[in-house]
Amino acid sequence: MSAATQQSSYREAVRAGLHEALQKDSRVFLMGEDVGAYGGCFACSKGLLEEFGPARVRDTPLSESTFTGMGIGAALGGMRPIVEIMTVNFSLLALDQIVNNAATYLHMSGGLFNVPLVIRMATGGGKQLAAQHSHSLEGWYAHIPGLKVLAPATLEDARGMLLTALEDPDPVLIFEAAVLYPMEGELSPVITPVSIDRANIVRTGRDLTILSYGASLYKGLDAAEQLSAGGIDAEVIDLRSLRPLDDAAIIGSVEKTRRAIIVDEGWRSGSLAAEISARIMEQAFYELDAPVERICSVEVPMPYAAHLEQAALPQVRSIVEAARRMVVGNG
Amino acid sequence: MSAATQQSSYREAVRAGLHEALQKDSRVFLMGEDVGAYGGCFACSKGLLEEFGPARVRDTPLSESTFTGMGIGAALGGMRPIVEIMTVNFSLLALDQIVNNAATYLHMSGGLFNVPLVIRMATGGGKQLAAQHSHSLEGWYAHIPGLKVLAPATLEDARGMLLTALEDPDPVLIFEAAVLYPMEGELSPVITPVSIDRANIVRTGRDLTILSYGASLYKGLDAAEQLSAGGIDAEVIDLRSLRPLDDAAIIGSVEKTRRAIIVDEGWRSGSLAAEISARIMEQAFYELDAPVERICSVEVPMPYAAHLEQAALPQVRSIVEAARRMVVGNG
Amino acid sequence: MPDPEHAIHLLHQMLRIRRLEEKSAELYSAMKIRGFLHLYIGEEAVAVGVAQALSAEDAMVATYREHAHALVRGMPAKSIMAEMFGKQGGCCRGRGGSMHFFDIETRLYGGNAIVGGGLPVAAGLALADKLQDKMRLTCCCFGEGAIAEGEFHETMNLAVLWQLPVLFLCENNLYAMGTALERSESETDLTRKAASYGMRTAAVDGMDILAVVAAAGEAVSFIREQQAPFFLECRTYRFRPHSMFDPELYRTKEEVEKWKQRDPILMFKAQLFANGVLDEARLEHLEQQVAAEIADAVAFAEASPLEPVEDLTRFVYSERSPE
Amino acid sequence: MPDPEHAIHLLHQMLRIRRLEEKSAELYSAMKIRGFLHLYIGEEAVAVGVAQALSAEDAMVATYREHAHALVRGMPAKSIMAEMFGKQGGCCRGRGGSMHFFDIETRLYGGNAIVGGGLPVAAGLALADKLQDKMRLTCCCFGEGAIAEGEFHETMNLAVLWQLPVLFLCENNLYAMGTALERSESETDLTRKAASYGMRTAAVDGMDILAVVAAAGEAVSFIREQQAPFFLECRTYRFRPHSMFDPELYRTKEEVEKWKQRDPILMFKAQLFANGVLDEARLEHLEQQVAAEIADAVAFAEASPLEPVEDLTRFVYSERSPE
Ligand SMILES: Cc1ncc(C[n+]2csc(CCOP(=O)(O)OP(=O)(O)O)c2C)c(N)n1
Ligand SMILES: Cc1ncc(C[n+]2csc(CCOP(=O)(O)OP(=O)(O)O)c2C)c(N)n1
Ligand SMILES: [Mg+2]
Ligand SMILES: [Mg+2]
Repeated sequence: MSAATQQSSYREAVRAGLHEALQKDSRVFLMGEDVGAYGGCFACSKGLLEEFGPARVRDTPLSESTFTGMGIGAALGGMRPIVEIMTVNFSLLALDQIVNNAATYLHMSGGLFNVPLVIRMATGGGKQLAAQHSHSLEGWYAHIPGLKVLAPATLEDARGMLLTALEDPDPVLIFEAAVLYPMEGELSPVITPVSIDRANIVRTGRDLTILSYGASLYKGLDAAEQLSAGGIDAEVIDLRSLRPLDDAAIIGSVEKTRRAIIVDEGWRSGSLAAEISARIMEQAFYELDAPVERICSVEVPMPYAAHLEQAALPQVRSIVEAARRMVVGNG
Repeated sequence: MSAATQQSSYREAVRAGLHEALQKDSRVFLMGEDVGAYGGCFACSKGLLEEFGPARVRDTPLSESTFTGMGIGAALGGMRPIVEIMTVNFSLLALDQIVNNAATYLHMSGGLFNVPLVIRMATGGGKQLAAQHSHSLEGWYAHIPGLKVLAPATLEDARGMLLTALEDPDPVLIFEAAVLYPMEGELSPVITPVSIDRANIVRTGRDLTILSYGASLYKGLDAAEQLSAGGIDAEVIDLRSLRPLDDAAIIGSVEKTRRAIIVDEGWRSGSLAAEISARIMEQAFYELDAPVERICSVEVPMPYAAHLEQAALPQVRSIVEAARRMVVGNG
Repeated sequence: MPDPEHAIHLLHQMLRIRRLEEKSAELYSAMKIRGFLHLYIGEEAVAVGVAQALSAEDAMVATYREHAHALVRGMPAKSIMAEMFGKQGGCCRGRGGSMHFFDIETRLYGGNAIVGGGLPVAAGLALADKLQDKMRLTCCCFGEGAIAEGEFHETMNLAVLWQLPVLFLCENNLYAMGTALERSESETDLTRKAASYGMRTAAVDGMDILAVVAAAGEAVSFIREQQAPFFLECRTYRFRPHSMFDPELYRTKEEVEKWKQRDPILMFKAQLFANGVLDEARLEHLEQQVAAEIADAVAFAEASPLEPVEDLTRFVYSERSPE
Repeated sequence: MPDPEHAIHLLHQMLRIRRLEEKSAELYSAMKIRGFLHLYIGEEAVAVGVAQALSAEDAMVATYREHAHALVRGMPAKSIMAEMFGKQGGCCRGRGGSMHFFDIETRLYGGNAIVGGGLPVAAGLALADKLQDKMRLTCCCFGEGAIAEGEFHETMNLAVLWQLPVLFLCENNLYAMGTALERSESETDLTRKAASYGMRTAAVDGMDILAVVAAAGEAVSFIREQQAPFFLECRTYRFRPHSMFDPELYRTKEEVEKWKQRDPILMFKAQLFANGVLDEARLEHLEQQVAAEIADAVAFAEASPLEPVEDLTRFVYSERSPE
C-alpha cells in the first residue's frame, strides 16, 4: 500500500470501487432500486448517474426477482452487470433467480455458459430496523455451490473486492455491513482488485483464535483488546470470503492457539459459525484444548427497541466471557 | 399402536392425514398448485376435491409467493390452512412470505398475532430431476426463529405430523421426502397426532451414533446393518424435528457411543449436519473419542445423469467407511 | 359538503395525524424515536377519507407508513407513541417500532416493511372471511411503488379469480423513495393496470378529503354488495422526505412547493371557513385538543417502562395453546 | 400458401419433432431416458412457425418443454438424444437432461425448469444486446401458466419500460399441469393482460402452421424495426400428458380427441395434398429421412460414453479465467 493514503469512509470506498469499475470497463453497468436519481439508499452511488448516464446507472422499479434475473441474462449476453439489491432482506424475493439460475447455469449447461454477475447488498442489524429489515443471511448464500460470497470488513476490501468480483467469470455476492458505511479510515490511492484467496489475520495471538467477518470483526477486535488487558493473547481473523472459506488460515491458527471462538451475527442455529465449528471439529479435533464456541445472534426476530436489539446481537462482553472460560477454564 | 395395522404407502399416509384433517376441523383447508383436479403432483390429495369440494381443496395459479402469503392471512383470519408448495425448489419464490411474515408476525406484534399455518412441500433429489428440481433446503428453514420444521421419515409421522402441526399455534413446515412417497409399510388404524418433542432412536447401538432424518435415515439404517456384520454396533437416530432439534436425544446418544456421524442430503457447507456437529462440539466435546463426521451431498448443482447424481448424494458406502475409520481408527 | 359536525370531525382527524407526525419528526431528531420513520404529512386526506367508509369489523393491512391509518382507525396515540419510543406501553411492547403497528381491537394486521408483502396477507384475511361467511372486508394499503412487484400481480389475479372482499387502497404519491412513477411503470395509469385483471377500479384526488370520502364510500359499498375486490387509487403527494435519511435529490423544491399549495388540510380549512362551518375559535379549540392528546401520548411514552431484557425471547413461539 | 419447397420444409420440421418426441416417450418406457420428460406433441406448429422468423444471431430462452425448439433452431438430434440419455455426447454432457438443453451455436440459453424463471433472463439478454447495439432479438418461450407468476408481471413492465427486443412467445395449451386457464386467470384473454403494459400483442391459431409463420413474421419485424418487445400468444393444445407421471384426471378423452382433429401435422398434410404440393411418395421419403435421423441420434446416444464420475465437480465454477 502506498504511503500517501487518504481519509475515506467505507461508504466512499464502495463508491470509489463502483466509480473505478464503471470507468475502466464499458461492459460494466449498475442496476438496482434508487441507485441513480436517489444516489443509492446508502448514498454509495451518489453522482454516478450524472457522470455515467442512465444507460449505465439504471434505476429499476421494485422488482427484485426480475432485475436480478436480468443481471444474469445481461451477464450471459456479454456485459458485466453489478446488481444492487438494497439489503439482504429484499434479496429473499430474488432468491429463486440467484439459486436456481445464477448458481446453476454453468453446471447445467455442462460448462457452456458462465454467469459473470456481481450482486451487492447491505446486510445486518444494529440500526433498530426491526424484524424484517435486520437480517444477516449471508451464511445462507454461503451454502450454495456455484456462488462466491464476500464480506468486506475494511475500506480496502469494500473498494477492492468489487473489482475482484468483476474479474470473476462466475456469480459473486458481496455483502456490505450496513453499520460500517459511516466507518472512517485510511485508503490507498492505488485502486486495484484485492486477492480474495486468503482470510486475513488482523491481530496475531497465542491463546485463542477469534474468527469473524464484516461488522462483527470489530467486536472480536474489541474483545481481544479487553482480553489482552487480562493477559489473554487473542488472534483475530477476518474471514473475508464466506464461500469458499479459507480452511488453511482457520485450521492453521487453531492448531497454533488450540482454542477458537466464532463471532457471527447470523442466528445461531444453522449459522456460518456452525459450519466453521464443524470444520474445526473435522480438521483440528485433536489439536483442540477446549470446545469451539459460537457467539451469534439470539434466535429471535430482531426487536425494534434498542436495548432488546443489542441484547439479541453478539456482544463484546459475551466474547470476552467465552474466551476467559476457555483459557482459564482448562487446557 | 393397535394390533390390527394396515398396509399403506408413505403417499397414502400423507393423504390419510390430509383427509382426517379436513374431516375433523372445518377451519382446515388445503391450497396449492394442482392439489385438486390433478390430485396433487405426487397424488397425495387424490379424491379430496371430490370429497370436500373446491372451497376446501383449492387449486391455485402458479403464484407461490401469494398463495403462501394468503395462507398466512387466512391463518390470521381464523382458519387452519394447509398450504402445499409442490416442492422445496419452488418455495424459494415464497421465501419472503415465510421468513418476513409467517416467522415474524408473532414477535413483531408483541405477541398479539400468531400464525397457525401449515406448509407442506416435497424435498430432496434422487429422481434425476437435475439442478433446479433436486434441492434439499430444509436445513435453511431450520435456521429461522419463529418456524418449526418437521421431516417425517416414517408412515406414522407422514400422517401424524400433519395433525400435530395443525394443533400448533405457530407456522410449521413439513418436508416430505419425494423419494419416500412409494415406500410401503404398516400404519396403525388409529389416526392421531404424534408427539414431535423427541427424536426417535430407530436402532440402539454401542459403538457410534448415526444421526439422520427423512430419506437419508434409511441410508443410515442400511449402513448400520452392514456395520453390524463387521461387528460394529451403530445406534441410528431419526431426528424427526429439524427445528427445534432434540439436543437431549442427540447428546444423550453421543455420550453413550462417544462417536457420531450425521447423514444429511443438504450440501455439506452450511448444512444442518454442521449445526448438529457444532452442538455436539459444544455439549459433548469431552465425551468424544473421535471427531464427528458429516456425510452430505457433494457441493455441486445436482446433475441429471444417474451415475453423477448418485455420486453427488450421500452414499451408504461412505457412511460405512466413515464409521469404520472412526471406530477402528482410534478410541 | 357533509353536515358541519362531520366536516369538523374530518378536519380534526387530519389535524391529529399532521401534528402527530410533526411531533414524531421532532422526537426523531431528539433521538427518542429511532430506526426508520416514514411520515404521512401531505397524504392525510387519504387515510381519513377512507376510514369513514370502513366499519369496526373491517380489517386493515398497511405499510411502514401507517401511523395515520392506525390513528384514524382508533388506536390510541399513546400506544402509537410508546411503540415508537420502543417502550412496553407500545402497541407491540416496543418490538415493532414505527414500521410495525399491530392492534387486535381495530384489526390492524401491521405495519409491513416489505413493499408488496402485505397484499397476499390481506387477500388471505379476506379469504378467511369469505370461507366463514363473515360479511366484512379487508383494506389493504400500499404505495404506487408496490405495483411493480410480482406479488401485486399475483394478488390482483387471485383476488378477482376468487372474488375476495378487499379494498386495494393505492396511495399514489408519485415516488417510490427517489423513483418517479413514470420511471418505474410502462403504464402510469394505475387503474388501467388493475382493470386488466377484471378488477373494479376508481381514481380520486387524494388531496380533496370530500372526494376521497365519496370515492371510498362507493368502493366499499361495491365490495360489500358484490363481495368482490375494488382497486382505489388516491393521487396524493408526500411533503416530507421518504424517511429521515433522504436527501431528496430526485425532486425539486419547486415541485414540492407546488404540491403544498394543495395541502389537504389548508384546502379543507379554507372550504370550511368559506362555508362558515369553521371559525378561528373553533379551529383554535381543535388545535388545543390535538396538542393535548399528543402531549399526553408523549408523556405516556416517556413514562412507560422498557420491556425487560429477560423477555427478549418471548413471542418467538406462542405461549398459549391453540383454541 | 408459401412456395412448395418451403411448405415441405415446414412439414419436415414438424415431422422431425413429432417423431423425436414419440421416440423419446418410447425410450422413457425403456428407461433409457429418466427424470421428467415433457412432450411437445400437438404443439409442433408453434415452434416451427416461430423459428421461420428468427435468424441465426437471435437468442432463445425456453422451458422444460424445449426439445422442439432446440431441434428446429438447429441443434443436432444426436446431442439432444444423448443429453436425454445422460451421456457425455449430450449438449450438456448429460448434466442437464430433458429439461435443460443449452447450446452456444444456436444461442439456446436453456431449458429452464422453474416456471417463469426464464423471463427475466431473456429480458437481460435483450438488455445486453441493446447496450451493445447488437441488432438481434431474444425469443422467450413460456406456457400460459407462467403468466400468473409475479416474474411475468415484472418482466413485462421492464421490457416495455426499457424497450427491450424480446419476442414473448406464450404457448397457450390451455393447461398448466392439471389447471385449466379459466381456473387460474381472472382474465383469460392473455393478449389483454400483456397489452396492459403497453406491449404490442397478437394471438394466433397455434395449430395452423401458416398462420403461425405469418404472425411470427409480423411480430419479429415489429421488434426489429421498433426495438421494442412483442407478446405473441399461440393457441395450441398438448396431446400427451403433462409429463410421464400425469394420470390426466383433469380433462376428458373427448376433449383431447376433439383437439386431435386439429393436429397441426394432419391439417397441413391435408392442405399440401390438396394443393398437390405433397404426394405419398414424397411424404414417405420425408418420413424415411426423419426416421433415419432419429435412428442415428439414438445410436449415437447409445454409443456415447458417460461423463467420468471423477468429473462430478467440474463446472461448479469456471475453469477458464474471464476474457
Ligand atoms: C421488497 C422491498 N424492496 C425495497 C424496499 C425498500 N423500500 C422501502 S420503501 C420503498 C419505496 C416504496 O414506495 P411506495 O410503494 O410508493 O410507497 P411510499 O413510500 O411512497 O409510501 C423502498 C424501495 C422494501 N422495503 N421492500
Ligand atoms: C415456479 C414453479 N412452480 C411449479 C412448478 C411445477 N410445474 C412444472 S410445469 C407446471 C405447469 C406449467 O404450465 P405452463 O406454464 O402452461 O406450461 P406447459 O407445461 O403447459 O407447457 C408446473 C406447475 C415449476 N416447475 N415451477
Ligand atoms: Mg409512493
Ligand atoms: Mg400450459
